[in-house]
Amino acid sequence: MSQKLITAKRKTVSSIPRPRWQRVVRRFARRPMAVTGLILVVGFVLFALLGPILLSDPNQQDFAAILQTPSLAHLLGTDDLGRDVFARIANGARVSLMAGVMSTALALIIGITIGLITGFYRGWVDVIVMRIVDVMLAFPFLIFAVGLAAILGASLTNVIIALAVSQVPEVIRIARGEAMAIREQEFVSGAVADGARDGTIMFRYIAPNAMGAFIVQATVAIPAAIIGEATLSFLGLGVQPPMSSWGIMLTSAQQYLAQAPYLALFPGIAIALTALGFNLLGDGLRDVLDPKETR
Amino acid sequence: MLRRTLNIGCIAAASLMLVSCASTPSASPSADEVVAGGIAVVALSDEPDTLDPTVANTFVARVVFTAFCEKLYDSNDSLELVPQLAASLPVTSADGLTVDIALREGILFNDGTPFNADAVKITLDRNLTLDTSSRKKELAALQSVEVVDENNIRLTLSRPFSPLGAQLADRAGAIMSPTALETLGLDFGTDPVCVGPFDFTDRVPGSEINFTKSDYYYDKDLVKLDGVTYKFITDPNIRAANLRSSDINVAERLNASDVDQLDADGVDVLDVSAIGYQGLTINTDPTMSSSPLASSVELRKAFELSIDRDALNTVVFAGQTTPDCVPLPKQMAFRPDDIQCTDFDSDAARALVEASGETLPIPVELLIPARPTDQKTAEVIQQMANDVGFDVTIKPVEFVSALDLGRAGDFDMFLIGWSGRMDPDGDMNDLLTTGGTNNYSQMADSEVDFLISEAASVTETDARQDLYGQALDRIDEIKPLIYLYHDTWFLGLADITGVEYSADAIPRFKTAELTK
Amino acid sequence: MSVLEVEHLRVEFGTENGPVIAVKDVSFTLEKGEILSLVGESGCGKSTVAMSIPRLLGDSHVTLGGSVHLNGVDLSAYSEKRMQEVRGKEISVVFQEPMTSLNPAYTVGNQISEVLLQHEGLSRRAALARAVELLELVGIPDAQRRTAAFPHELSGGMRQRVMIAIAVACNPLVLIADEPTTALDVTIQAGVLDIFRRLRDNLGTSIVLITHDLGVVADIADRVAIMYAGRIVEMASTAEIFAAPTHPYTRGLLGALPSRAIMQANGRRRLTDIPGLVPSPSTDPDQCQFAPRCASASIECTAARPTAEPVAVGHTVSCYHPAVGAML
Amino acid sequence: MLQRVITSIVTLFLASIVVFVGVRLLPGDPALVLAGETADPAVVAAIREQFGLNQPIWIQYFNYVGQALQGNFGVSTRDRIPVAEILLQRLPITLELAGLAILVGVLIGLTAGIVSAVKRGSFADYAANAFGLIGLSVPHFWLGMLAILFFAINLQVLPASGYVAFTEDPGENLRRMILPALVLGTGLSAVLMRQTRAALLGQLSADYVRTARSKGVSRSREVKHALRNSLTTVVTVLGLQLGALIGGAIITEQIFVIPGFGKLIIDAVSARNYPVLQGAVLVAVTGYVLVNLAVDIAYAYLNPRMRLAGGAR
Repeated sequence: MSQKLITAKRKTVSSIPRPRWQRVVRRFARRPMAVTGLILVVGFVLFALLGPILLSDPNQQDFAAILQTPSLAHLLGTDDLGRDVFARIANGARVSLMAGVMSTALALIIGITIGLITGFYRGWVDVIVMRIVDVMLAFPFLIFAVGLAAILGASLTNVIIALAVSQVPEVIRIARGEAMAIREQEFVSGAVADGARDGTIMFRYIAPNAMGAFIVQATVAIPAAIIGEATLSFLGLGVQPPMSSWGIMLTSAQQYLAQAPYLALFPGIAIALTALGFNLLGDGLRDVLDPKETR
Repeated sequence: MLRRTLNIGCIAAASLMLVSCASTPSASPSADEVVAGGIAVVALSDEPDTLDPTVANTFVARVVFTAFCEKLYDSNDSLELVPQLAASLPVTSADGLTVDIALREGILFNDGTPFNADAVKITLDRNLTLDTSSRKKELAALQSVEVVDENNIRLTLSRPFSPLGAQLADRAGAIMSPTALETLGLDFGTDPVCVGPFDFTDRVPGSEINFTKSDYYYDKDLVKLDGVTYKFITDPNIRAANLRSSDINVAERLNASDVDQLDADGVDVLDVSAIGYQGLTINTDPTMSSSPLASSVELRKAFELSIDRDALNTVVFAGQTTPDCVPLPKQMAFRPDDIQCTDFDSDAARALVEASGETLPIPVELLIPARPTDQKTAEVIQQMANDVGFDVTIKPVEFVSALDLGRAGDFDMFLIGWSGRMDPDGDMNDLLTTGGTNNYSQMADSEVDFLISEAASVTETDARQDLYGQALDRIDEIKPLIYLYHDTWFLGLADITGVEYSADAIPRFKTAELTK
Repeated sequence: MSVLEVEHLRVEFGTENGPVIAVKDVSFTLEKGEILSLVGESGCGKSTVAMSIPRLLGDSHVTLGGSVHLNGVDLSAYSEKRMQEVRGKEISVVFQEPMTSLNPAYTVGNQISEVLLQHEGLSRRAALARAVELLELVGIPDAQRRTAAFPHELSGGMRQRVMIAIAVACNPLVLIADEPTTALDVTIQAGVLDIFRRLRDNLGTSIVLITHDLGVVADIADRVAIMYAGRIVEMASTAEIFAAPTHPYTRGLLGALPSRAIMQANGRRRLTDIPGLVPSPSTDPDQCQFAPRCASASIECTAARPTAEPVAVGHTVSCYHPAVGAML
Repeated sequence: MLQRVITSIVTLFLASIVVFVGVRLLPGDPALVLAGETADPAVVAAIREQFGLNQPIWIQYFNYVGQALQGNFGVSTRDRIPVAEILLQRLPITLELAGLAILVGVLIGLTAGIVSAVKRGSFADYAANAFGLIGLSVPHFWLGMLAILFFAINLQVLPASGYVAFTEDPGENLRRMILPALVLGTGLSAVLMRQTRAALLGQLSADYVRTARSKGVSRSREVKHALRNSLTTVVTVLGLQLGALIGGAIITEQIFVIPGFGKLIIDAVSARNYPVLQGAVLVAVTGYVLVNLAVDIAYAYLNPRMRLAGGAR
């Protein structure tokens, strides 16, 4: 608010405006919550990458050590087949992060391309695309994802596709909105007047300026996709054993809720912490980047 | 190889099981006070399909039928035939082509209309002719039904078929009220009327089916309850929890892992070794399956040797199933007495695998229905088989699709069970015979075909038992199927006594009473 | 006694990038029926002065210093609760943005009555009737019907008139108008200024008019205070400022005053044609802040801050090198 | 607004095609499911014919839509009970769950959002923010499991699951709905809290709030000004969250074994009960579209600018 009084309404419009990244980083670093989020995310990424190297085989069964409570030998205990829960959570981190990040990336690539084109050209392309988007949005996310996963069959790839497709309409809407707004700005009309090609305008002028909105959308979408993956896996529509996923671990933990509650605890905490990390990161980035704040 | 030598351990284990299996009419250990009337709430593990005996297919529907829809025959603890609506056991002619059945007299359907030979004929004809009848195949040998008089019918068969009695002890023998059939036709299942201790009241889809005590039932003096409500609760943990809180009186198919805790909480738990089996069906047609298992008996044997059935039982089922290597349940009278299974021997298995000359590890794609227990079983088998040189990949597919794939022969190995029948014919014919609809393994062996069809036409029990023994030996040589175990089912009882839970694992509430 | 006395006003914002001293040291008085104009570039702190008088900057990140006396009573000692009784009744404000300063969800009549209900203890019906009168007063035709209108149904000029109606509803002693005409078309500007003039003439309202538009100043103000970097650098009667600007910055401003023709062609033109940059508001060194941009700056200008010295009757200036005489 | 209604109808029409085709793309033959373990090919063929599954898909579609418009959604393949009857039976259950969850969500979310925005930087704000973030990051089904673990298994104060009809025993019905509604409502309240806070903060720094302040009104009236304009956001979010709520209900009903719509859909998927699945998903989608239409109308009411403009966004 105070910022506003001092610097408000002093926008230079002569060149393509871009956020100054150093400043962005500095502002980001001053937010302890955002930094916590970054640490959590980086932590889980490292955990996912290093876990398989450092920890025991997540699929190694040990019938002599079934349903053991956490101990030094098994930090988070063992599951119903005597497998090390810690190693399985590390393995699950990989699945979760892959599903979260890849589905969101896929959704962004498809959604931004379509959104920019429809927002830029408008006309009948826009009408048709928006009808399709409306229809897709008419389906509650989980029903859509469950249906798609059931049609495609259960596998990690299909979960990623199902989650990505479910996210696309939202991305299209955002990209379209940004394209329509930025298109009207002076530096774009200038470029149009200079005879720049449509593709150049869309991807050199409009896209970079909408980047803030896209990054914010990504940080909202990734944790949602991570939870989505866990949910689909929990329903048996996600990755399949022996591959482990946090959702699957929770499915089998449900059977042992009374006997071995820790089986339900740790994978859930892992999901929550990862999602929390991305949400914190997202909140931080939104504060730093969100164009809405300066509007 | 199935050796016919006596093994003390195995038999001892089996007889121990039998002791617990055969615990028929439920003991009521606590001296609880009996309450007059009341409605027993029973939790089923799944929602039954339509309550029309001609088309019904689910196991849970069979459970519900016992409340309101009696059959010509029923089975006892050894899965032997006993009369229910029939007055006596069927009388088969010397050539085996005519079967006479005497009916009980003076019995009324739950709508008050009389039960008689005409009604039986109408039901059986419907079973034979309705397009969507699932009973057609079961009654394939039945050519025609003839009303001899008010209380006698004569069945004419196209070939001698001794399992007929067993079929009439199942849904095919459940007699429907002709009046109700007339009114409802195809929709009989929406308001079914038969002979039974209870009468259908209503059904709340997805939730429950309600029955009230019948006024017309012949044994109505024995019926103490005012009614029975069957609720559908798919999650076994929740069935157990509701039992503990006395929200329900009976819960079917509880988790083995919950049993001890339930006992401690004062819930009575009865168990029965279910008549069905679980097994690994191997595709034996090399044109359909690319796995070396398809063409090599030795490798199939190696696979069996790699599996520690007892460990599987301990780890996945808390020691509560009955490991076995034949399809016939232990309580079945026709089961050969001297079955010896191939024991777990990983060294022998590894030796066989290495001797096969195939490139190791040997790939096997294991098709499984995507259900938690199946997945866990598959994971354990995967580890065991991989230990000796196989490379098992698990392919979980949603149940119905898995059946599709199984039928199409699109698999290397398929983890699939069979719910079991009262008569051994139902556990082997069509499942192991050439061209059978459920012969997923694609096995085609004329000796097996002959033995199974011969056993069905012979009436004498010892002779049948012997023929099935020979068939099982031959099947063991070919190994189209690695039988794993028979499930043990647990029935939890809270504040109820007098529940019958016998060898067919179907709880009956005719004589049940609520307690305080 | 002056109606309003502002002494050594200092306003500091805590921001992420450290403190910003928007107003460093501002003192002035306002007499009954006087129109004082605060003039300066964007960011010089003039709006902050306007907002801090009725303590509208209310935010935990703001530190206020100095004192504000209203009719001799020290407002800085007032609790927030007592300030609420002052706002809208004794001191009221007209804001710069007529498009956003009205609540889009309430009718115009509703928003005018609110202030009457708050301070005058009128019934809802009486307040609404008074709202119609006020709308007529600010020159809105068909006032009765307009009370039921929502802000988005009115033009910018109309909305600004509504804002003024709200501000004058309780006959305030002091009206603070923060760039009231900036967002309006030139033709409408004149009408709005006319309302101010009538208020002063008819009700004796004292007005602080914040603007960067010297044309407006010349048109309506009695006295002018020129602000630069959080301080008043020169203060004099309107006639004196235009006739004999003394501070080099004032002279620069006047020199940069665009001709009418330019104003009409490009209404957004700002008074930034003096070479150099506005100094950073985060520091307050003991020197003349204008020195880096000043043609006549000498060594002493950067050695110590000049104090306000009278150069004529009612004309003070903070400069070591005050210019004398009219501009060429 | 009329245009908005027409758009909704077109959307529903297209959605019905998607549902119809989608349902038929599910692997697994419904006739085979019905035919059961022994599945006689002749029986399978007969079932197919009986349910019209052997006809070309567009004919099936037009027959279906024609009937559906008259309120006839066919009969369940599993038990031959009319789908409309099943839907009517299940819908109130899910509506109750959703209603309670919305109540929980709005009570907690709106209150926390308002307090946190008004008392920005206070302990309450941090607490509300932490709640919002955690609520957003925790999956429903895990929360459900924890709730069962804690309240049903450890404390044994509330039943783990099961459903009792309200008409049967209102007290027991509510007792059994507490946990599911809390679980489902928590996620909603987290989103609502964050959105309310953001919207209210945005509005609190709006110029018109400063205007209100300059009038000398109290802090609570200032907040009221801002709140009135934040409600549009809140209502929109609530409408959009309905989708998440339906999804959440699926999982919640699964975990707490509530025979509502979500469970109906999941069960119908695994039983390949085409008529039930179609009917249920169509009703869910229709509900979603209608609620969002209602939201747009409410939006117009809350935001006078929209009344004349005659369309949203």
